[in-house]
Amino acid sequence: MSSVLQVTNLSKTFGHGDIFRDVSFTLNAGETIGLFGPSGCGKSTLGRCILGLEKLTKGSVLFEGKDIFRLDRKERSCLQAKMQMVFQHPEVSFDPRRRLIYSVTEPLVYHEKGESEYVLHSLLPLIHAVGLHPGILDKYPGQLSGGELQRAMMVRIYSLSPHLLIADEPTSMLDMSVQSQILNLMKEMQKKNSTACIFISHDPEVMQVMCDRIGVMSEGKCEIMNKNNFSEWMQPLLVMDTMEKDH
Amino acid sequence: MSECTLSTQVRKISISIQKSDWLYRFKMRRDLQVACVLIVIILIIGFFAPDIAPQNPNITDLEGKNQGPTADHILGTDYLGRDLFSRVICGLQTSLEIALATIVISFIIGVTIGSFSGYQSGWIDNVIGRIIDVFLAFPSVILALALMMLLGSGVLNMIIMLSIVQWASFARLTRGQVLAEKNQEYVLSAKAAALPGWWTMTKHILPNCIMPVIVLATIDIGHAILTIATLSFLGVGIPPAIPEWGSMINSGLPYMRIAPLNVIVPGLAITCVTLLFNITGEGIRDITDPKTDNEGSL
Amino acid sequence: MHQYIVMRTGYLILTLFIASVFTFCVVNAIPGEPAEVLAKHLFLGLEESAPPELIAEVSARYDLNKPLIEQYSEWIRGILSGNLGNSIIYNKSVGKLLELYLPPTILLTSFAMTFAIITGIALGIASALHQNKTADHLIRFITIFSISMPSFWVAVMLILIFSLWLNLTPVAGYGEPKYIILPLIALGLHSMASIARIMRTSMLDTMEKPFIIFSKAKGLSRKKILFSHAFKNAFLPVLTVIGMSFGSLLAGSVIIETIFTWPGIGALLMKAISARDLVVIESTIMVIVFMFLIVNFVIDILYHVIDPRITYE
Amino acid sequence: MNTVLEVMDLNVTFPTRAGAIRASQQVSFRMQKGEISVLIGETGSGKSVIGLAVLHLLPEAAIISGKINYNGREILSMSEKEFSRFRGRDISLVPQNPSGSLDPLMRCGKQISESLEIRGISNLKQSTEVENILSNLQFSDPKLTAASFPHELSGGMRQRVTTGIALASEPKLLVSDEPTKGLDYSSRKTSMKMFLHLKHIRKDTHLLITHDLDLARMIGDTIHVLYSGEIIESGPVDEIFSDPHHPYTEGLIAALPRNGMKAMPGMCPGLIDLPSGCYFYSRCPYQCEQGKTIHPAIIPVNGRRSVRCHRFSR
Repeated sequence: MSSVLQVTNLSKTFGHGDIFRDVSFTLNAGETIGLFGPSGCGKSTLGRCILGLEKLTKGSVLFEGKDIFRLDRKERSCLQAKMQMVFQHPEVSFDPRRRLIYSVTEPLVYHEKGESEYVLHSLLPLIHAVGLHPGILDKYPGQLSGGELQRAMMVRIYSLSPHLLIADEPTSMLDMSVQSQILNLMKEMQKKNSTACIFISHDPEVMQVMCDRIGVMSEGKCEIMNKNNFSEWMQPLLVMDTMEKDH
Repeated sequence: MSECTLSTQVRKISISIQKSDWLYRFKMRRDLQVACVLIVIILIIGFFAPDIAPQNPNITDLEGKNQGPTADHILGTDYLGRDLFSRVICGLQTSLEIALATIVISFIIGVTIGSFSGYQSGWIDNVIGRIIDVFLAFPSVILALALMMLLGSGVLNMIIMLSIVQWASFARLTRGQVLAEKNQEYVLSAKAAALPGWWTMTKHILPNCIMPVIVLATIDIGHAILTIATLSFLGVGIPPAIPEWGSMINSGLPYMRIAPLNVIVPGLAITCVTLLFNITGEGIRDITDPKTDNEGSL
Repeated sequence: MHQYIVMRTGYLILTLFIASVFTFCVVNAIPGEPAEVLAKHLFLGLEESAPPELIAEVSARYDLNKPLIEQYSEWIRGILSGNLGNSIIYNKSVGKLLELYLPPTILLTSFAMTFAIITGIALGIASALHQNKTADHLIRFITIFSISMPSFWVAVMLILIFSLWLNLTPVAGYGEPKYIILPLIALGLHSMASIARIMRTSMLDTMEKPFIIFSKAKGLSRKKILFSHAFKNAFLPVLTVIGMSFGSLLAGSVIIETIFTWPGIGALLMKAISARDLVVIESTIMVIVFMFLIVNFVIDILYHVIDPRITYE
Repeated sequence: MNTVLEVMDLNVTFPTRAGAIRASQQVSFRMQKGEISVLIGETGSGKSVIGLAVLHLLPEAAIISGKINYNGREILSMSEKEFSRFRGRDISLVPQNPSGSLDPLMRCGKQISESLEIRGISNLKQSTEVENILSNLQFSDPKLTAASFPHELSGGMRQRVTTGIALASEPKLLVSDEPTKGLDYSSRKTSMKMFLHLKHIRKDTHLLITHDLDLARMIGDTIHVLYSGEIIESGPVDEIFSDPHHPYTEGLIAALPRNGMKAMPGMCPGLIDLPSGCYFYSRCPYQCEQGKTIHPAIIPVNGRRSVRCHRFSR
């Protein structure tokens, strides 16, 4: 199978220092690569650069063989619709002044020029699949919990049937039981659509459950490891294993 | 960010309930309702001023000049014997005409330039930001004075001049709002969904940051009325034939001791109209901005 | 920090430069040949038309027939070398005039500003501490009313009430403390009210911040919470408003000085405008803009001193 | 027995336009001297409300009933003035959201010495005392930290500074409200280390409110699990983790990534319209018949433990 995403020598400089430099990896359909590092190490910026939300300093991103920065506007928009992002704070990921129903149907309404009634109808199976009651979509984002919003986000994203999903700490603001629901849902959806995924997180345990390979970011460098190497590498980091209760 | 203490959590819940219908908050604010009704009344009076005024505001009567209140002239007459009450009512028309036109023009110019600048960023934003700064570096009345000398007096010139003076504050506010809003995750998520810039701007960013600008516009109507009065008090701006509150006070000054109503009444009129717009502006801010939850009047 | 001051100074000079070009253009583009207006004003009555020879003579004497750019560069060169040019109607150098007229203005505005800041802050805090009680309602009503009154009318009303009716203060004049009271209040009232209003809002905002609640949990006394935590944080937005209201104060001084015949640059400007004394108009406007920019410059620096969070880029 | 804190039948309700939010219902527990009690629960379980109630920091709109005894004195009904003698001196708080809880315009050292001042420590001794406290909190360079402004520190460091402020006044009861919320993995780990260290050197009586199971397990002695404003299970830490009785506790433990991240179905009911039967009924894997209509009472099991579940009521 050909690679969905090919990242070569990606670098980003801001102000005086590098945020990251020479990051390279390829990603196949259905595969998940993790980006691990403490807060402020530049992992979110890397995700945004790949998506084209921020400008790169150096390097290239090939998505399905095409460089998104070298395309004209129309082609770029088509291609970008196939790569989607989930953000860290579900409560601000939706326009606070619009009912959820508008935000969820918006991408399809724009890209397929469909009527919102019709779009909603076509999305109903997806809405049920993520475990949301359609009635909830009539509310405003401020009235819902983080878990519900993150589910709605999955509907919005998968409505475009993306080939690549970048998840930027999608559950770090959520409770443990909600986290397990959302992550399981993400895995399931990913399997069904064989979406490639870049999973950004600072939690090594979640990392191990979600990812096939893991890129550890520190001091601007990104080292890609497979799962076994990663669990060896992070052994000293794990809380419960290193510290016995009786010290 | 999910917030900290419980008080904010609880407030968030009640806000989210109320956010969808700020009409509820409007219903709670008696003072705001009264102010809105009064503004409508004032607009009507301003619009039909010549018909409402009991007498022609420009008919002079040198026999009965500087009179106190009489049956004919309920507020007395000025130094040329013109009916004070009628002149005050017609002055309302002049002020409202200029102020409303000014605010509409400078609102459109300011919001367009400000949102463009804020969304673009980079050197375009820098240049526009500098220009806004220069306009704001002039105390407004000074700039207005200089411009009035350039343009000469007249209602139309007054509108042009005030628009030049006021667009910058709208532009600065809009620019700041857009700058803050465009890095919100929901805007990024719209970008990530490959929605184009104009779509994001008109459907998400502007609707989310326009409310403070509307509040500013409401308060600035009052501000414009003050500036108009100040300029015509100084003798620039409005030709003497048109009844205007500022110039009425100015012409009443020499006779202040014998006919004090000529300086008191127009000033009260200015104050009341400005007060109404100020109260309404702040009221709109209170009911639309969930952060300031100051119940109570005024 | 030093870097920031240097950068900010650069901005200040740039803004001043653009403002000077702007002022010069506006003033010199005033309709009617300046030479003609001048000739009428100086040598003839205003109704008569000036003979061409006279206009030519006036033009030559005051360098009015040169191209605008040259006039501008000469003006700027003059300012930089300390020579502001000569007033036409006063027959004095503008430098001398400013020497004479600037101190009263500085006196009046600084007194008015002090009055506005002190009363404004006091009223704002009092209002915030008695939120939604009678005192609060009263203060809010007084301040919103003060904001809505035009300052010239306040001046007129003060004269009417205190000088004409009650005979407590003199109508106008300069030189003794009693002369400054009315202009001071008329000028400072508007700024006082806006400072009080922002102080109240900011104080209430700050009082709900988590760190205030935490200070309470720490067991600090109410006084300590108010003055060492709440006030300092609440003061930052007030600082910005103080800077802005200094602008309206300066603008207000033009009117207030005219009404109270206070011998300051505001009154000078009004006289110069009616006499079309271009050099004086330009210079006084520039002085006012300069003062406004300097005050805001200082406030900006102050802001950075108080608030360590702002980084200097 | 040396009971420091006793909470009895605490009910907290917030009236809103949409209805009353029942944030806390019939919460009762007691704490011995030197004990670390953990209130564990997720968003909306009402755990923070209890901490704030102990400290008299609930918003005025809250309707509160029940009793809180601190060292034998009823503190819930005290006036603000009476209670302010306890705050900071006897009971102190480690707040949630350390970033917002520090005064941005004041150096961290100064903020800690404010607490020392309450204890009456002279100005001269304050700076050494501050450094002492900071080095106890696992700071490598206490002097530098004391001289920093809050924005110059990372989230984890700010969390430890707020803990330092709370400890500086030598409280007899420490209430910490979600101390690890929003921290990334490594700062969370350092904070845990710090709490463990403090537990060994200080033996504070500590009411820990958290959603972090690892933290609870590492430093807690007794655990009270909260769900929808009620305590649904309590008992010693080891027993609860090794043999959870309530299906919700079971589900929570199974949802940890290292335990396979098994998801519980459904969501917590809203606090405004709670179901009439067992609040957990719709998500419960056992779904016993009584749960549909009858709300279970909390019942003791084996002496030291108690659980709110119909399966144990026979």
